[in-house]
Amino acid sequence: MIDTTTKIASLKLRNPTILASGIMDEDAGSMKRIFDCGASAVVTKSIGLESRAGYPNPTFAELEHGILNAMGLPNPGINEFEGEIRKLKDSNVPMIGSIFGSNSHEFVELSKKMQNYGVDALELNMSCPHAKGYGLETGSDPKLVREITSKVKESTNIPVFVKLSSNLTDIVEIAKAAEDGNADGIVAINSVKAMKIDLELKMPVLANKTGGYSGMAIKPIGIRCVYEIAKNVDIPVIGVGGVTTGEDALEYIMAGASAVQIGSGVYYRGVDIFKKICREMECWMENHNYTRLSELIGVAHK
Amino acid sequence: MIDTTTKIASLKLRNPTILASGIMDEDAGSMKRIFDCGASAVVTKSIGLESRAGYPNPTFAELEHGILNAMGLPNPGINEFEGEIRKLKDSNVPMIGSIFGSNSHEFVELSKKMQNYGVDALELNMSCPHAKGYGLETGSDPKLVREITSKVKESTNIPVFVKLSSNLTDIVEIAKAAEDGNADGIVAINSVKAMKIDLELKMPVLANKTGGYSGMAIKPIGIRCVYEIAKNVDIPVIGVGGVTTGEDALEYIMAGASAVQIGSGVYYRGVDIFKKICREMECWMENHNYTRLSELIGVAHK
Amino acid sequence: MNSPQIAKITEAKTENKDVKTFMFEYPKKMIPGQFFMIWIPGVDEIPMSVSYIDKDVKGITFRKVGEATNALFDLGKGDKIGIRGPYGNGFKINGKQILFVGGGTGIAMLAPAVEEAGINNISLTIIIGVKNSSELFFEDRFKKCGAEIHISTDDGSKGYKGFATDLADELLSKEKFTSVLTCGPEIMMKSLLDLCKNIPFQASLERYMKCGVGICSQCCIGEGLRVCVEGPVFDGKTLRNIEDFGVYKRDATGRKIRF
Amino acid sequence: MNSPQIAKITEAKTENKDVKTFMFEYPKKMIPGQFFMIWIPGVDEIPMSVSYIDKDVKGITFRKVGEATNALFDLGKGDKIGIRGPYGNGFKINGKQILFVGGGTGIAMLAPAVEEAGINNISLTIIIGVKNSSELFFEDRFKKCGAEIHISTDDGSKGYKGFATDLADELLSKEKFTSVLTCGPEIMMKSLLDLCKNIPFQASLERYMKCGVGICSQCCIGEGLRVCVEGPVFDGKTLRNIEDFGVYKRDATGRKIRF
Ligand SMILES: Cc1cc2nc3c(=O)[nH]c(=O)nc-3n(C[C@H](O)[C@H](O)[C@H](O)COP(=O)(O)OP(=O)(O)OC[C@H]3O[C@@H](n4cnc5c(N)ncnc54)[C@H](O)[C@@H]3O)c2cc1C
Ligand SMILES: Cc1cc2nc3c(=O)[nH]c(=O)nc-3n(C[C@H](O)[C@H](O)[C@H](O)COP(=O)(O)OP(=O)(O)OC[C@H]3O[C@@H](n4cnc5c(N)ncnc54)[C@H](O)[C@@H]3O)c2cc1C
Ligand SMILES: Cc1cc2nc3c(=O)[nH]c(=O)nc-3n(C[C@H](O)[C@H](O)[C@H](O)COP(=O)(O)O)c2cc1C
Ligand SMILES: Cc1cc2nc3c(=O)[nH]c(=O)nc-3n(C[C@H](O)[C@H](O)[C@H](O)COP(=O)(O)O)c2cc1C
Ligand code: FES
Ligand code: FES
Repeated sequence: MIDTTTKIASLKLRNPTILASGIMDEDAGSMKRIFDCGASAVVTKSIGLESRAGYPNPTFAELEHGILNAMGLPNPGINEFEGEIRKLKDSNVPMIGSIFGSNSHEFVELSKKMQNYGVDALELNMSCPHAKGYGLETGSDPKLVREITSKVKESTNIPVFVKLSSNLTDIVEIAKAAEDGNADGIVAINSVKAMKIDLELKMPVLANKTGGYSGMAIKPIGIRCVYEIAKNVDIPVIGVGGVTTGEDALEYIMAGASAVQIGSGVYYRGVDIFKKICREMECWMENHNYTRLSELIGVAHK
Repeated sequence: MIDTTTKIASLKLRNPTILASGIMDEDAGSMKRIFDCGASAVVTKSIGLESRAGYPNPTFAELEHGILNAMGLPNPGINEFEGEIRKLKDSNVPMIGSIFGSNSHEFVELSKKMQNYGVDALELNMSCPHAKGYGLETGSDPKLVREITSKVKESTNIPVFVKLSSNLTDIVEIAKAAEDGNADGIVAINSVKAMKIDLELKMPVLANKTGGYSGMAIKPIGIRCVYEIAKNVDIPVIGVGGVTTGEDALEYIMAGASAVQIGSGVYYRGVDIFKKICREMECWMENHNYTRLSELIGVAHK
Repeated sequence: MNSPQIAKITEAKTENKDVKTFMFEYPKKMIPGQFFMIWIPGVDEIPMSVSYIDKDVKGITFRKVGEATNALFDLGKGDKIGIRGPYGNGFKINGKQILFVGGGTGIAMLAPAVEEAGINNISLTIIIGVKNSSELFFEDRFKKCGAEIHISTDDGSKGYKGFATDLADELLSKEKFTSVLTCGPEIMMKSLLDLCKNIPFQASLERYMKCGVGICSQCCIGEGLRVCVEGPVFDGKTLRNIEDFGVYKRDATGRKIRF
Repeated sequence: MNSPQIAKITEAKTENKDVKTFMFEYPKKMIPGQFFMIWIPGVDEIPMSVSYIDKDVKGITFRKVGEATNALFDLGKGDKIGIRGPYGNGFKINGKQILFVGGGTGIAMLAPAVEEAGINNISLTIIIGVKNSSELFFEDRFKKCGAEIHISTDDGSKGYKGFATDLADELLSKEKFTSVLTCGPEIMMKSLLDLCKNIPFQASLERYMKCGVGICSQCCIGEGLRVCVEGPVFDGKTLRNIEDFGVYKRDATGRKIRF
């Protein structure tokens, strides 16, 4: 028997594939479906204090080698989102509540509510590549990252993960700041700031002009970030970015990730990508005589 | 007649395709060949004060959506390189001398020599994603970028371009620092820090572990950088990253680039990619009733 | 690739004071009931069903109801729009005798299905429900298909005075239909579903859409059913199991809005 | 994709005290004269010509001369190496009577060309030039092809005492060859080229390589001729126009090194 269970802080997962934030996770029904498709846990859409409609469309475009999006953190606001979480809680789906705010007060308020509603862990989104005032403005300042993380840790008692961007001069510095703030894990990477210009209309395709680049093209960037972070911090790392096959997932695991999140992969291989990837990982492990996924975590560092 | 000539500072180019630094430019013969293949100018390999063998092999690997390299700035040293430049000078090939150093003294010394040998412009490489002590360490500090640029400007009288990395929290800040230092143009982007792990060997493929990601996958990142820089500085921008077709080149032009550099494209389409891209651009312009390339520079900003 | 393709409007037709049809070259294969994401440059990108299906040419027919559709309404022949798609599943068209029930602008997207059923020699009955006779369009088109046409207006300005569902109730009790296909206000479709009992039923739903390709979950109903991928057409059995149907939709923030 | 494929060494053969042959599964089509980039994990990646060409199995034969080849020499059956390629152009094998001149390890990469020429019923003469008879390998292999074999040793320990070029000079004045194919020290090949005058000539060159795919320019000679793409085999006409040939190569820094 192949054992692909994994642990991130106190979170025990039946396999290492987690639904990434922002994909099929605006409502309980969608997240339930993804769980039924094999994901071991789901990260909610990033939720803020107030409702946000996000940017006008176009918010999405497929590119030659990946996906570009600028949703603009649409969300119904934390209070309205309670219903979705409570509903999902009834189905026993392991839930990681993703939140975004512009300062530690907001993060703390959101965290407490998320915890009360019943999520199993928190993901602090400090890395949205295109939402002004949120995302990168906080996530690129080590002091702020440390402060927000430690304030959230002080006011909650579930695992807290910090999600980082690759749009940083030094991602290790920020990961260490999160670790100093007592984060229980690092999630890397969010989508990469990018743009597509339509030649016929001679204008950016996205209404917000710039957006976040995700999918297969960014995997080598994500692998590098996870490798560098895992080498420099002692807390678990969750790898995100371009995971589309079981081999992609294993590459992240070898780079030092304890689990992976999958976003754009849902686009490329459908909602049952989670099952598919788990099967592919098991197959690879069988062919290579591994029985426990944990043996493979970080092996590329040796 | 379609006019694709372009101007960057005082540099007049017969077309907007320039050979990027590090590709087919270690010797006069190679650069001459690329010029004969249609490039309007060539950027030399980045040259330092002393000779460097670079990193051990593997220094190159093709990835699914781009190329990964960690050459490690191999170069024979500025004095030895004189011969190549003088030889190329005899062939009247417009030359941009790329140099790297760890401080302004080194950059100034290199710049003066390059100018003496006969290059038509300088490119200050402050953006190598993997060479310790050079590249990003200098290129991410606005004060250093400003200082190096202005010192080089003070001691030379040919156009000075500053080549930036996308591995920056805020590329606009660094571009502005270069502008403040009186740079005559900005070149963006260098390759993106990335990694590939081989699953069978469970180790990074590159001897240096991390490398620079280039080619088609990074184009949306390059376009975003050029767009943001062009919006915020008043000096010309040269776009680099994933230019493989005439349409790619036009996308950079619309984003605000006055010219493009081509590196990995040589791998994807051969050394005559320069001619091919020029033909494709002309074709597009003809079909869209444009006669002058200059009309298209930055149109996506309107 | 799911990225907008820029096309010129080759033909623009005003169907009535609020409804227009645009034709454009778009050579991809489509089936009735599928839709596009239509990019109105500088304004918005919105879902629009295909209303004309030819090999190389496709059409959309839309009502101006807000900013995007107003801006679209102001465009005309030669203007450029961005198009991606086709998206969604479309109708299954089979059986002997189909009852189509179109409410308001929903009529537009039923038209290609009616035409295809006509070509397949399926016997056609169609109920067109509008508020007022001035809102009617596509009547001639349906006639050409050999359809038996019933019109209902809220104000009695033409045909039956009252709701399309009442008219449907009458027809359903008189005639035997092998299936019912509908598009219109969700409340109407919900009532119709209740009337249909064992008759195979297909309804095309509208939900706020962003990606159109099944990743953003903006359009999801029930247990993660994506209107943009598994829909927009759902059968009666599925709809009976979805508590949202006819009850609420979500706005751009994801907040539930009661119909 | 030009990324190392990991293969297990399926067979290892010691050819002499410094030369080994490794076989591995590598089902890509190759022609004699082409080469691989061989990754010795944790050590280096170096160019190596193909010395055995079978449909599914290929081989390399190499001499230990430094860190990478020593490390490779220490590997054996079952060990893993990374392989990418095939790279380069390879030999053109045609005509009636070919003279092969192999100097030192250059003998290895000529072997598949000799075999192919044999299969095509081309008359074969081969000069093997080594310093000392203990360095010989592949003699039997050439015999099997029906080749007329001439051996030269610097010390006279076997065959002709002297340089392979002197032996070649003798043969060239006696017999009529339709072409000469060579691989060995560049100085030797250069002298041979001078001897060949109008006889079609092909020589396989060695240059320091990094990318192996024509972008880094590390291996370039003359006016940007990439030994890894346009080479490693060049014809006499091309070589006569390249001032570098037989004069200098470049080290890993790009600095010129005189032979
Ligand atoms: C699958 C599908 C097919 C459709 N086909 C047609 C058609 O053939 N003809 C037609 O006239 N209309 C059609 N619609 C409806 C059309 O998309 C809306 O009328 C249009 O988006 C309104 O935009 P607006 O800015 O003009 O109006 P707003 O003032 O912005 O809104 C008016 C209404 O349209 C809805 N709406 C706005 N943006 C969107 C969006 N991105 N996605 C979904 N709904 C939106 C709003 O929620 C609101 O209910 C279809 C919708 C869907 C989901
Ligand atoms: C196209 C080609 C085909 C070759 N085929 C064979 C073959 O079939 N059998 C064989 O024994 N040898 C072959 N060689 C030579 C082989 O690549 C070198 O012997 C090997 O790289 C030496 O590495 P090292 O670390 O053991 O020696 P070092 O001590 O590093 O160097 C010894 C010599 O090898 C050269 N060398 C080192 N690294 C490289 C490199 N990356 N590329 C090119 N030269 C290098 C050095 O410049 C030096 O001249 C070939 C070379 C080329 C270019
Ligand atoms: C449509 C879309 C919406 C996203 N929204 C969010 C979000 O709300 N919060 C967040 O932290 N990341 C968001 N992301 C980023 C993903 O969670 C993920 O980090 C990124 O897409 C890289 O992973 P992938 O290549 O598997 O998609 C979004 C990505 C996409 C494609
Ligand atoms: C093999 C290789 C070597 C490179 N060497 C250098 C270099 O020495 N100096 C430099 O400024 N950029 C170097 N680059 C970066 C390129 O100049 C260019 O910025 C980058 O590859 C993106 O462009 P591309 O996608 O067209 O390759 C190198 C890139 C490659 C692929
Ligand atoms: S519109 Fe995004 S999932 Fe349907
Ligand atoms: S080895 Fe790089 S060009 Fe030949």
